Amino acid sequence: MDIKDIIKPENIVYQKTKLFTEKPLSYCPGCGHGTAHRMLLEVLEEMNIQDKTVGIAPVGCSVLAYEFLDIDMQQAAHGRAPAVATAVKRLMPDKFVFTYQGDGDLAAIGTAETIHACNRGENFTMIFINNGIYGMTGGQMAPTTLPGMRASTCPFGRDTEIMGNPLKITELLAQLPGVYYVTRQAVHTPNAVRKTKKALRIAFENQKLKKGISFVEIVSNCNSGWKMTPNQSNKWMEDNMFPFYPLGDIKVPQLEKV
Amino acid sequence: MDIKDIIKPENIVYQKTKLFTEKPLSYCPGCGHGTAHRMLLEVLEEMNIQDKTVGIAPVGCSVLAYEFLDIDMQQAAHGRAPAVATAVKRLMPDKFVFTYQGDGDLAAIGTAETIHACNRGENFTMIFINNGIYGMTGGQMAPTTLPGMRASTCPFGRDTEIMGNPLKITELLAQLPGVYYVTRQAVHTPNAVRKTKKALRIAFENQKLKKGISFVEIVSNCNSGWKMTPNQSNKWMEDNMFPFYPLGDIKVPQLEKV
Amino acid sequence: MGELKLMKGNEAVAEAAIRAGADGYFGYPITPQSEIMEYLMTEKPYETTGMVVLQAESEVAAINMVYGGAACGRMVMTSSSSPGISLKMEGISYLAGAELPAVIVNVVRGGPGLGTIQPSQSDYFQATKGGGHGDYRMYVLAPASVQEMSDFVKIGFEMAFKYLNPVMILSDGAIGQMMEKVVLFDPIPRRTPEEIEKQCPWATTGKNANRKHNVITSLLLDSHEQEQHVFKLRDKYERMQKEDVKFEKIQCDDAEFLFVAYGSSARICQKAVDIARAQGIKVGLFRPITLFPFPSEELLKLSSQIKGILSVEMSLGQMIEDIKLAVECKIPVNHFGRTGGVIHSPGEVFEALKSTYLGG
Amino acid sequence: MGELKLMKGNEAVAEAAIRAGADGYFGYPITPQSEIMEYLMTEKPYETTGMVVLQAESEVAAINMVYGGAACGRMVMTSSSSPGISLKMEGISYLAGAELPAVIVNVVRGGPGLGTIQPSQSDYFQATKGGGHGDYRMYVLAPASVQEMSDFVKIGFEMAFKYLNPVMILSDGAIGQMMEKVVLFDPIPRRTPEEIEKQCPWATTGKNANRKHNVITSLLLDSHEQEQHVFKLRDKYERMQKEDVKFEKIQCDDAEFLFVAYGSSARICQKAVDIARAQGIKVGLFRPITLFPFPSEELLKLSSQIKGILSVEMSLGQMIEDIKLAVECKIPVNHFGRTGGVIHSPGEVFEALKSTYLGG
Amino acid sequence: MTEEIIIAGFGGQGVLSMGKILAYSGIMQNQEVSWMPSYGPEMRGGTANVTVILSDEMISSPIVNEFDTAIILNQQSMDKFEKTVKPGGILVYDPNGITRHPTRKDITIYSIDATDEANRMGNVKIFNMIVLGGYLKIKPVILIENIIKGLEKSLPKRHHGLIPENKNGVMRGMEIVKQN
Amino acid sequence: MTEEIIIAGFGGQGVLSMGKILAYSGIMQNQEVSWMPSYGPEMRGGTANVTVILSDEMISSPIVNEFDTAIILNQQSMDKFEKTVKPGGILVYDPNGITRHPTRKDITIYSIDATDEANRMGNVKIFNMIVLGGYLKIKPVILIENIIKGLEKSLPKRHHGLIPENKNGVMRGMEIVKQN
Amino acid sequence: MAKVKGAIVVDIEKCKGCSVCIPACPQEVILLAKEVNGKGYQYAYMEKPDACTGCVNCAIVCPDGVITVYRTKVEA
Amino acid sequence: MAKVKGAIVVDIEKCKGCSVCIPACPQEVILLAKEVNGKGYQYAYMEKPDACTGCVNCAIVCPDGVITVYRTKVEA
Ligand SMILES: Cc1ncc(C[n+]2csc(CCOP(=O)(O)OP(=O)(O)O)c2C)c(N)n1
Ligand SMILES: Cc1ncc(C[n+]2csc(CCOP(=O)(O)OP(=O)(O)O)c2C)c(N)n1
Ligand code: SF4
Ligand code: SF4
Ligand code: SF4
Ligand code: SF4
Ligand code: SF4
Ligand code: SF4
Ligand SMILES: [Mg+2]
Ligand SMILES: [Mg+2]
Repeated sequence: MDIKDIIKPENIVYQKTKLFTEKPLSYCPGCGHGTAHRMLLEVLEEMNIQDKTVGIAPVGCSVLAYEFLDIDMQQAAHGRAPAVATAVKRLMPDKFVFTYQGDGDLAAIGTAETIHACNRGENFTMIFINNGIYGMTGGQMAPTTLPGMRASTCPFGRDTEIMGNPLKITELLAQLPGVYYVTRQAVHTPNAVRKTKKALRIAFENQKLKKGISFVEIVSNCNSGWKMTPNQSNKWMEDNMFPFYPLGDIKVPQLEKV
Repeated sequence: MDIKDIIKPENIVYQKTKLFTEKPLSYCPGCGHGTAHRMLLEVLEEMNIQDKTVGIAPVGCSVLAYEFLDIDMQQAAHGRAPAVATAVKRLMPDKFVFTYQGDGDLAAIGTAETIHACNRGENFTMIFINNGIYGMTGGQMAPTTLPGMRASTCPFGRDTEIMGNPLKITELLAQLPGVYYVTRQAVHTPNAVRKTKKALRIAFENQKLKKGISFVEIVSNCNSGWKMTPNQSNKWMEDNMFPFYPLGDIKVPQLEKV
Repeated sequence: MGELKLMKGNEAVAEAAIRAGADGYFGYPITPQSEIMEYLMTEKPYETTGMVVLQAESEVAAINMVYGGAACGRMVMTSSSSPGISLKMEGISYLAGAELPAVIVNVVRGGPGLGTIQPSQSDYFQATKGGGHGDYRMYVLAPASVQEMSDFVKIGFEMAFKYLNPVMILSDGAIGQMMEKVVLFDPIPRRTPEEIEKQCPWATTGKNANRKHNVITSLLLDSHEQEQHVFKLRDKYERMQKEDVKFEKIQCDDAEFLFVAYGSSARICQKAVDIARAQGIKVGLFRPITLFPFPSEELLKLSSQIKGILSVEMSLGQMIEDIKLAVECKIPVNHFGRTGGVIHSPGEVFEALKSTYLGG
Repeated sequence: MGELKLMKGNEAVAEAAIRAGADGYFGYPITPQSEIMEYLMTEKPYETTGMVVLQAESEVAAINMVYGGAACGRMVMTSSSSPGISLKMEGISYLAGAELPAVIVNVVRGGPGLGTIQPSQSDYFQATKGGGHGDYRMYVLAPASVQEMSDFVKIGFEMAFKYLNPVMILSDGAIGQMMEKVVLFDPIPRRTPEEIEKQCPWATTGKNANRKHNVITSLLLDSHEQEQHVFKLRDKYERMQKEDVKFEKIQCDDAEFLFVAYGSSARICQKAVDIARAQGIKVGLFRPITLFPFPSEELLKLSSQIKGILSVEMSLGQMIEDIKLAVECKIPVNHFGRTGGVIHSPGEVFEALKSTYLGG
Repeated sequence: MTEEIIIAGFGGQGVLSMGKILAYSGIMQNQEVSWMPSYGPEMRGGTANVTVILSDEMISSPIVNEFDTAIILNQQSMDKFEKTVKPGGILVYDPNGITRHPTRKDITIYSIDATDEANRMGNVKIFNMIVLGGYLKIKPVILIENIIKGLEKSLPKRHHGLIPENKNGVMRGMEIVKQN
Repeated sequence: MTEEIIIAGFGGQGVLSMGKILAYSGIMQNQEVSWMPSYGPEMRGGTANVTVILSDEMISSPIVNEFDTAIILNQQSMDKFEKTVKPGGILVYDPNGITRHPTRKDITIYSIDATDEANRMGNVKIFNMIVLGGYLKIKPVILIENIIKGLEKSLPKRHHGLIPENKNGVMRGMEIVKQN
Repeated sequence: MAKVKGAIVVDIEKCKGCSVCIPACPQEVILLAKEVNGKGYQYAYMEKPDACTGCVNCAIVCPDGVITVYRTKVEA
Repeated sequence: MAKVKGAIVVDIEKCKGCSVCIPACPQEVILLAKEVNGKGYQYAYMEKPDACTGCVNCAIVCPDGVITVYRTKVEA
């Protein structure tokens, strides 16, 4: 059978969702931000809530998310997305609201806003891209940088004596009663991507049910910041990030009930 | 035996420590801040470290602590005492450094500074006065205000649906590897006061051993803010605060080792 | 005529917010303005008009909540006092950069630092010159009575939406804490979501099929775009200057000397004018009501008949710079004012005028 | 002569901090100044001079770490860029209120809001008028070369300790990012704890039997005390004006027109002067090096011979107010400048001069 | 008519609410009023004072430093405010706890044993109403029916039952005030 | 002598370091130098350019918008910078990937097949040194020994082993550059 | 048998009359005075001085630290 | 038996040559081209088109979403 017989509109089994704008993604080649965006949009598309969704972009590489996601979006000051989203959701409780933040944004400068939005049990979805580094500003140490891992502000590796241990903010948040669903996923393999999508779907369905915060961490590479090729960085992530940030559900209310 | 035969210098078994200044305490009658101050000073006196100690006062009723404690002190911006103390301790590692903060200061505006100083495992002592309210500003709701409890910004009682649940920040901090010792105490009965003093002693001894953060929460009344007499408020505290904030050790490294 | 009440300035702000049809208030306690949130929490407008009232975890969170709400086209506000306002500087710059409407109340206390909780006017520079970063301005209203604390909330929202710009109500502890009679304006119903979408087609209320997605941002990586954006802001500020300058002239017609003062100081100067007039000294009071845009043109006009200006501020002298620039340094301009929470009395102000311009 | 190096402005700041004997640096990453902390982390002065270098969790934490360090009499500093500096406003006001010495570097980018990462000078007001609350000022140095990025760190610390006041180095993205030759001053050893206690008897280093306890605070609940405190600050600012104004005059002797510009803009104007002079136009450049205290007296003196001033700033025009006040509105003062991250070229500046004052 | 009053004493003595009742009552008789507290950092204890202005004209400055009347309820306030009374003005004080009595000759001084009287009446809460009554006896700037209306306005509904005893206090104060 | 140069291309082509070597080398022969990058938000990819000024006098403005020399390494940069060369100046470019070649007549245009040459030499890393060599052939503003010294200064010690191949690149560039 | 006798001295002017010491005393020694001090507070005093054992409980709970405790042994 | 045949179309100009799709393909269909696109990236292409089963693995891991996948059944 000839290829051109396969490449016909009726045979399409996968294509980029229409919820992307026309703008090419500004992310570095191989960066997980793009995949995370795509899964998010696929969920919005499947739930048919594009017109009811407001997203909050952070300051970080994904500050430009609003250029790519064809939904109404706000760009929040560094670390303040949860505060911004709090107002958005409270003022428009019938909309779907999400934040999308990096590890510097969510777990360093935004710690107070993150903890308190979670503690208040605001009814929105938080998406947390943990790449263990400050991507946008050129690869500085993040709260989640691993011990011994190099970054531009710890060029000899994170020295936990001086710089402290990496912060597992996700595990902390899971303990707050206002937080309903917490999971940690990845987007570097087809399987991981599928699971991430499922998690995002649950997170948005929870919002419909007014369950409080649903928190989806996505461990991702920052191949530029890590100074590796994309595939190297994904391998490194499996070998080094996952042992410290194990993938899987952290708080699943269904299970709790059992 | 006549009273004047008892009241002789040689018979003194308890008096206010010399580490207080001459200034009368500005706190409301019956407020636990004064007792907490006294226990702190007694520990410094017993360890003979008045000349090696630097304290950080918060913004809150105890902002004026520096007027009463006869040690070198800094007054930090609202919520920032842990950041201030971080620099003090790192620049003078041979000094004893402590912060003294209220619940608004430590657990609301200062959440990020609290979590990150703890996470870095800074080697100082944190004293946390949890009175479930913003005393100084006239009794507004604090992150630790109990469900249903009244305050001037929740005059009909804290509604957890709108205002979120009280934040057990102490339990959260206890999980950070940089935090070595965590305990919750009170100062409303002689027994409680004695235990608090012991806890403070341990906290400062740990500092000598460079163990990281030692965190002493003191659940205390704010009888003015609660609109009760001091003794009523202490009773109310036992009946209402302690069930939610149970007294006792939360993280004791000695036990961990077993 | 609306309802007559005896109220604190702070309470008047809160009541006015409800009546103006505000959608949300986000704040953090600080003396001397905590009554604003306390009043709202007692009135519970969320059970009546549906207005959201939320105590934030900090001033930083509060201003960013305001950002989020304003970006949905909602009428939102916050209030604080000096140290808390300093913490909002980044957020205010973001609001200005993203062209969002919002009302921010500063009930000023004495600084710098933790300072004192007593009234002051030492945040004039911060309010008018942009305490945050970048080329931006707020529209700044300076109430001098409890009545104006109420009225300016309404005007503030009007201006915020007219210009899509943050508006500051620069009050002080005296006006916030004092009680006076106030005639409350009649309640205006909150706009419906449909009305909001019509009034604010730029708002992020959910992209429907009929329009492009709305984006609220202040990021323009291309510096030429950023420059165009800043020029657009400049044009807006110039338009404020043309269309919405506000001021008050009291006994200025025959004045040879002028007090220039705003807020509490203007009240005090008004009494000082009476004292002076009683002694036959021809003094007037020029009261800028908008501090930005500053009523420069009017002041310049007036200055031709004036021998000297005393800028009376509860600060070391900040507005005096705008006065000098306004009158183009053509007549003497001097400062008098107590600071650090001390309030000058009418007598002191009068004496200062005498010693400055009348040889004691 | 010291060591000659090719360095970025940001690197020069970091290297100078080590050489000046700084005790601590506390910062948070932000473009275009992250190289300062990166350089320090690479050089690891904590292993050599013992200088502490710490990446804080935020700009707010960083400025409060500076507060803590300064209160111990230590030489401490922080750096950031515009949005990050806005977040430091409360902390800076505290430093000023508590009279603490510290150096704060702002490598300015275009605002407002998130703006752009390109160079700008639109934080002039914030730096010079006090972006934070209350009556306070920073001593503000404006470097125009990598050499000055290095030198001003040393001078900055000297001034900070002379006046017990925060000092701002107001740079911009161009000077931060560009590389030039720099002659590094010879390293100065860090002061010993004993030296610090002697130099800073007010520092909180542990109360010993020989003195009262030291307290660092900016709280003065009694407003009369607060007023006295503010007057003390005012006297200090006046002393700066008398003793430590810095400026540079380039080809001003016979000038009929004047560029007034600082930082990057001054460099550009210098070239514009050359272009103008080549065409026989007598232009000079007056460069304020301290933006506060502003060199008003010198500029006034100079103005008698000048027909017109062009204030050249990478902003909508902020310093122009200080220029007008300085020359008492006696001669025309106009603004020219690109903003939002766009940098004017020498040619543009020259054309602006011509069209403003020479009929095109 | 313009009456500028300072009321000063301990926190907890009802200083601010006395001022509030005066101000509300002023409104009831169509006067212009202003009520300006001085607020301190302490929640309980400490001193409290309030400036109340009642006037038939627009009130320019709510902040004045000389008063027609000073109502003084503790020693610290006596030390601070005796000197601020305008020549020809009046000073009303409760001698309880006063160690240095007022000495000025250019003003008229009245005393009122309100603490004792309140104790005697078995209702310490009406202390401030007794003082208010004393003041109104000397300077009837407010009609008694307007005081009642003022009370109605300033007290929350659920406390309206207390109005009769408050009125009693006012009446009693009118009886016991005496010129020094 | 003052030479104002813009070097522009993709990120990753070594644009900034070529500028750095030039600047360091300038210092080696006692010149004044400035190196002014344009920095964008993207970490990888995107365009990069740097202005280098070498001069015997003090450099006033490090920011100029007309150049004596433009060294251009991709199409976007060609579109942006061809027009910024001063009349009489030079433009050096690598034709690889260029779809619209330069057309100005008032400047001298040189091309250098550096990409191909680097591939041929089996060392893509010396691409930028080949370009540099080409430029120096045309304008010998820097002596070759100072380039070596500049390399020594700008490369970390552990990379000094690479200097010979870099020098090779420079020499090769000198050979292959040609006027259009 | 040696009996322990105690006594407390309250710094009257600094006592705030908060009453916290009263329930803390196992011997019910303390009450508030009818009179007030210079700050207007009813201050604490030993109503049953003989009962005091000098156990210091009152002193360590006193928020203002205004109680000094004395103790001595007497032969019973 | 019906066999599944697949094919992918890469949006060449938007491909960034990151190679993430390559190990994601169980059939080892994909390689990077020698040529570069307009942005200078070597783009992905089907080196072994016959092996493609249209499993979409490559497409869902592609960070830039530039792969469209087609699948059809052919009778073997
Ligand atoms: C107030 C403020 N501080 C600092 C910055 C600079 N900044 C921009 S993005 C960023 C961190 C980005 O890291 P992360 O949140 O992990 O996102 P990533 O780029 O890794 O996806 C920082 C510090 C800023 N823009 N604003
Ligand atoms: C930036 C800033 N925000 C707010 C305030 C006002 N303020 C002073 S103390 C305080 C809270 C005090 O409560 P807490 O920390 O619980 O201490 P407490 O008085 O209860 O001991 C607040 C909000 C301030 N001074 N500065
Ligand atoms: S810098 Fe890192 S996080 Fe940012 S786009 Fe590149 S790879 Fe992704
Ligand atoms: S207000 Fe509360 S916390 Fe503050 S001193 Fe009074 S009782 Fe203590
Ligand atoms: S506890 Fe102390 S302050 Fe309180 S009543 Fe007893 S002695 Fe007085
Ligand atoms: S010392 Fe003991 S027995 Fe004596 S009064 Fe105090 S508590 Fe009571
Ligand atoms: S994953 Fe996508 S962008 Fe990357 S090489 Fe494959 S097709 Fe190209
Ligand atoms: S669809 Fe499946 S088989 Fe085909 S190229 Fe993609 S990953 Fe390989
Ligand atoms: Mg990151
Ligand atoms: Mg509290």
